[in-house]
Amino acid sequence: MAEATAAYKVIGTRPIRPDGADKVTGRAVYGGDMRLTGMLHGKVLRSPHAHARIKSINTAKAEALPGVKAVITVKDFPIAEDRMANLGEMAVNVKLLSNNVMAADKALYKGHPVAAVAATSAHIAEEALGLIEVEYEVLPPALHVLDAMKETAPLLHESMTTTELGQKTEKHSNIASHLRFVLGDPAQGFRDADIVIEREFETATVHQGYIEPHNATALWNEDGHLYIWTSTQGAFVVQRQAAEILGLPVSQVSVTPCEIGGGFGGKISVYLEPVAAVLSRKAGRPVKIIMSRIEEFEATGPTPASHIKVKMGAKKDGSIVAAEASLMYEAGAFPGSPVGAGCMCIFSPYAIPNMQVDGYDVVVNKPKTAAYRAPGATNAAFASETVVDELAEKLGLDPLEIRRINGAKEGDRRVDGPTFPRIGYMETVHAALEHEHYATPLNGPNRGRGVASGFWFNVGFQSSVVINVNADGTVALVEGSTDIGGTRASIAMQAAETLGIPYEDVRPTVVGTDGIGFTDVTGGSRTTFATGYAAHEASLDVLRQMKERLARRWDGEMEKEFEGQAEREMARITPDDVTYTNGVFKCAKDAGKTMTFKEIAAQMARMGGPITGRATSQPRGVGGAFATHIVDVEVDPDTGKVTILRYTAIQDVGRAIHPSYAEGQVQGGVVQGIGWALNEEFVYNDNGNMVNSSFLDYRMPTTLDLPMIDTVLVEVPNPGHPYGVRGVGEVPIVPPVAAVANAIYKATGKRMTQAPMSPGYVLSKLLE
Amino acid sequence: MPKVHVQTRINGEDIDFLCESRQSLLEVLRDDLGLTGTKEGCSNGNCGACSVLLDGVLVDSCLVLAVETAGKEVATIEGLASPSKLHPLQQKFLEHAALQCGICTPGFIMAAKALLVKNPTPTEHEVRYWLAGNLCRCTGYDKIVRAVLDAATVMEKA
Amino acid sequence: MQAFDYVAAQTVDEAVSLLAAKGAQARVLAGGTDLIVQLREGRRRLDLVVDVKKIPEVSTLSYDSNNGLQLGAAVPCYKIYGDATIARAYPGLMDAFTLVGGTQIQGRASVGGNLCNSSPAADTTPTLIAHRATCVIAGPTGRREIPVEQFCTGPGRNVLGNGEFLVALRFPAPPQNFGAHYLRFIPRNEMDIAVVGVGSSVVLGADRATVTAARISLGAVAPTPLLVDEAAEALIGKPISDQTIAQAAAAAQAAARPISDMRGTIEQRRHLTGVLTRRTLQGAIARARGERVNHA
Amino acid sequence: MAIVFLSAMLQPLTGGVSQVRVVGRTIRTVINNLEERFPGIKERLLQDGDLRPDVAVAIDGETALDGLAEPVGEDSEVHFIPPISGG
Repeated sequence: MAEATAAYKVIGTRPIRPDGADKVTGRAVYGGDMRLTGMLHGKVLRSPHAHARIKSINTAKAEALPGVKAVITVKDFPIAEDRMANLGEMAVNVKLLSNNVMAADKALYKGHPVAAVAATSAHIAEEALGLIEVEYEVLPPALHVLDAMKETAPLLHESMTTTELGQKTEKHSNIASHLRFVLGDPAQGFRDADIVIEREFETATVHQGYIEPHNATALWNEDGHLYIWTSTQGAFVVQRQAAEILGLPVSQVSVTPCEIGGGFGGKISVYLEPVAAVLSRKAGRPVKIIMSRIEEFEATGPTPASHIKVKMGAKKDGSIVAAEASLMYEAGAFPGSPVGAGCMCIFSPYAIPNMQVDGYDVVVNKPKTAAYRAPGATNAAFASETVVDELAEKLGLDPLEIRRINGAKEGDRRVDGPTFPRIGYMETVHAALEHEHYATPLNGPNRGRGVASGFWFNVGFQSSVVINVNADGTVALVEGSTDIGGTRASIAMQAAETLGIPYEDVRPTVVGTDGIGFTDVTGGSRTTFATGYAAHEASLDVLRQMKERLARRWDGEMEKEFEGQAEREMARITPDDVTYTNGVFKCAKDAGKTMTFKEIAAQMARMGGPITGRATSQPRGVGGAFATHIVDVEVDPDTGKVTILRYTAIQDVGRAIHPSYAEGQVQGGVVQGIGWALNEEFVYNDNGNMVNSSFLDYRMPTTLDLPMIDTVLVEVPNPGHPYGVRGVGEVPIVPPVAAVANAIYKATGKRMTQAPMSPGYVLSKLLE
Repeated sequence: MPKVHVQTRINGEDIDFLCESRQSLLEVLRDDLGLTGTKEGCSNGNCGACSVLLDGVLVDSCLVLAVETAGKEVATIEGLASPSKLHPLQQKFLEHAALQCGICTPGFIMAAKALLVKNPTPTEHEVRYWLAGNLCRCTGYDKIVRAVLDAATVMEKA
Repeated sequence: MQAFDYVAAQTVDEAVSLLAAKGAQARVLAGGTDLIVQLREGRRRLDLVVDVKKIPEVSTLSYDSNNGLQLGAAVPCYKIYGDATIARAYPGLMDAFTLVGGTQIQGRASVGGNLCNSSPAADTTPTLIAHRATCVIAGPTGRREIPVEQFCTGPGRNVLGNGEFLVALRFPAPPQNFGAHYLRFIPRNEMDIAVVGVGSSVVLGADRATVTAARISLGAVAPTPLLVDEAAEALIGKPISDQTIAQAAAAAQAAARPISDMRGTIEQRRHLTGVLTRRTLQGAIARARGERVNHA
Repeated sequence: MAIVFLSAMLQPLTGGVSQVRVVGRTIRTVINNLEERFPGIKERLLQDGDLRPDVAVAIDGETALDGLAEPVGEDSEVHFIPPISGG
């Protein structure tokens, strides 16, 4: 399956991943597979109420149950400071982070932890939970963003006041903060517009839906050192969170990342690690906790439900002259929804002279939201891309044509101010216009074709890589980026390309916090970009050392007698005289002198000892990611059920290092977006209890709900990366909800203003 | 609660174990027998990550009591590859990049194995229908379906 | 999960005496796809689980064209539709049996278990009713046989008394010009619970243009699956027409008493009842005329 | 002199001024010079002598990584924006 691009030997091929055999044979060790001598099993007692004051907790009966070794409540945790802590990728308030892991005085959502048990078996731990007596004062919940914003809404955090445009106010409210971005003169822009469209949209809470539940195994040793094994997107981020919550120096916490069964942003925040740690300290034995699927839905971080208003104005010639949006996002029980990113993304595919975007971060009695693939952007794009589609229709323009007219290019300004570097948005629009899918007539009744675009920033952040040269000329690559989708391969490939050796000669290993320099999470579409960058730099470091050693050896080998120092200096061989191509080092001053990478490796011991290349990266030029999607649907007019007939996702990936895994990221993101569009939603009753917390009733797409997902990888190299890489992982989830909505409109003549567009909702629109 | 003595065959070997009636086959495989290749995704029969073959029939091991396996034959992912050679399904999953995180992969491979025994030349629709009980959140299924179809072709030739 | 005892009964009498001794604290285990989940989630507490799969009569099926089909209560779905003869004789059963859960569930789940779980949304029950199935029940006082439409008495409740359990289901041999069809509406295409399910069967006259007998049964629109005689009466003795089918659909809608829950609203369920009644009648009639209608 | 863009979030402190030219070779001096003209803005942007965790600086479209020490070029564009993380 290998087909290298002309310029490269390794990049662009499709080799088998180094961890492949372990993962298809069941040998790979995921967090849930951890087993330590004397290990206990932990379970967490969770609030049955969405909003309640915790008056008392009595654990006596649970402690008395045979087999129970430890029972803990918030009293067993240090009192967390009310301050922001920088956790690498993100900054969080330590007190709120800690209170989410174990409720302090109030339970703020159904599933909020209030106590935990460690016992000799999971069944006994579970029985013990039933023996813990908790006295609650049940309070009325605030469950929907618009209700929670009302003056009369029950307050989740009595002490919380609204931060208005960055300024702390004295106003007590569930609105944690109000953001605003303005560009140009929106009012004037709308006056200049020939046509203005204004719509409101609603999206439901959705979950990342990774198949592997959260898990954590902790051993708090007698010497005070804490060891954690867990499935996480970032070991260092777990280390810092655990240290902050437990009041330990990071040096006292070692985190080993196990193989991870999916994250999508949901395995960055800690939930179980500090609980397992405190249980371990109390029991004096290692403790493993694994969440049930119900706990996953009720008590981990989904992505926000939202209410979004969008107003856009255009001239008859199709140019969009003004845009306004107001985004209200549910943060969950604690502040910190991705509304800021939503605001900064909502109009980013377009060059619009006049814009205003307001964002509201609102707390509600639901689990604290977490990141989910391009956090905040999909909600926003559903709203804006639907309005753009309507503008095109009203102007008599093809929906791709209005994007061609207004699409963002290098130098255009985002609503938050900065201008775009070289981006490939227009390339995706042109590729869509020229794609056979778009030219193919859509025959048959009740069918429609929709398109939508999306933007995501991507991030760089910090990565570290070490490369050790083996005596046989192969190398061992050590990295801190957990591999969730084949990044061992995509990073090893970049090292192999730079080192000029075969991919098979690079053996990558993912290690924990004691084994490598700080590395941020595998998330933000950054791993192949930033850790790959570090792998490239570490490879150059290896080559630099080899050139130095060769120069020294070759220079020393010169037997010739020199006529004085001047001539000696003339002849001196320096590292600059050593070239390296196709695995062979040559001497510019003496064609007779050559040595291969493998020969140097074999003789390292006589050439200055072991060779270890190292590099850290914190790349700036992340390059933005853009995608344009085309979808065909059929709507059953009797039932409102939507069938996806065909899907084509076009994306600027900069450079596809391993095309199969780049395609896989796109296909996975698209299907998560299709699930979001059609059926996925958290359904709550009036008490704030989620009533569909299972994979049966939280309906993620199955094989039978989908066609093949066609991908087009447009390559507009990112000048900020040695191989032109742009992050690919997140932006594919941005367009699908809007694309499906626009396709349903074409099929039915009904505009969708709610996600999910479940059969019940679509039917109600059809019966209007 | 006294434990029950269960005699069974797992991946061709006679295996005895003691378990409580309430323990699922999944629990015993993973926690007592150390066969952690079979994964837990939801523990109520909705994701297929724990798929195994019970007397040749595809089941979710989270919905089988371990005591029920007395006198039965259990096949798990650990028994699929032959020494130094992956099963064609395993090989094709790798070649087609049909796994990303890999947590659902053992379940998908066991389910696909059961399909190809019953129907060696499935259509794309038949593959999608048969695998609808296995959830994958990473791949969008495209490459999984292609891998299974390709494996079927290879196994037919062999 | 709570602790409980497990016994694999070898005979019907052994199962009956075990169940009778423990009363409500005992429960039959067939495929376990409902029971084990209920126990794990603490929705049901038991002292004893009685596995009936080792009882031959409960785990075998037999069919002949004169006496029809006897289906052991614990026979898993895959075994039934794996049998080509039965699949041909009872296409309406196959519609339902093939869409219970996914493949893994079909490897364990039994039609009898689905009935005994007595969910209003059970996929197989409306089609059993449409096929005039009867329930063979064993108990301390011997055996009794009742029409399947009388089996469920409410959500999760049925007629089984203390010590009683379902041994088998009996289906009469399909008469000439018989056709049946089951459809459910679900948001996904698999792995889902019916928002509405409808099972219909018809017997056509020799001319294949008039309906001589019909049964229409609804699932998920009332506390128990419904047999709607009014819908059948709209068809019986009349020539087949879109109008009579529409009248039957209207009668079915009128009989539906749905609730709103996370799976659907009252309006949606009432609407779908009409749609699925129409579609299943069209399918049943087509099959009665020997035309091929694919399973869902 | 660098061009500093003062977003709607900062304009309450700038009396509506949305752009100023400010002298300064690093973000630190740029902010100090801003403070002279718009008292209070320093407190909005800094905490414990460093950039607040909820403030990121973009210079000519790229996120600055060296905090207050980040060099600012002649005619550079400076923006104060919310930090972006990801999934």
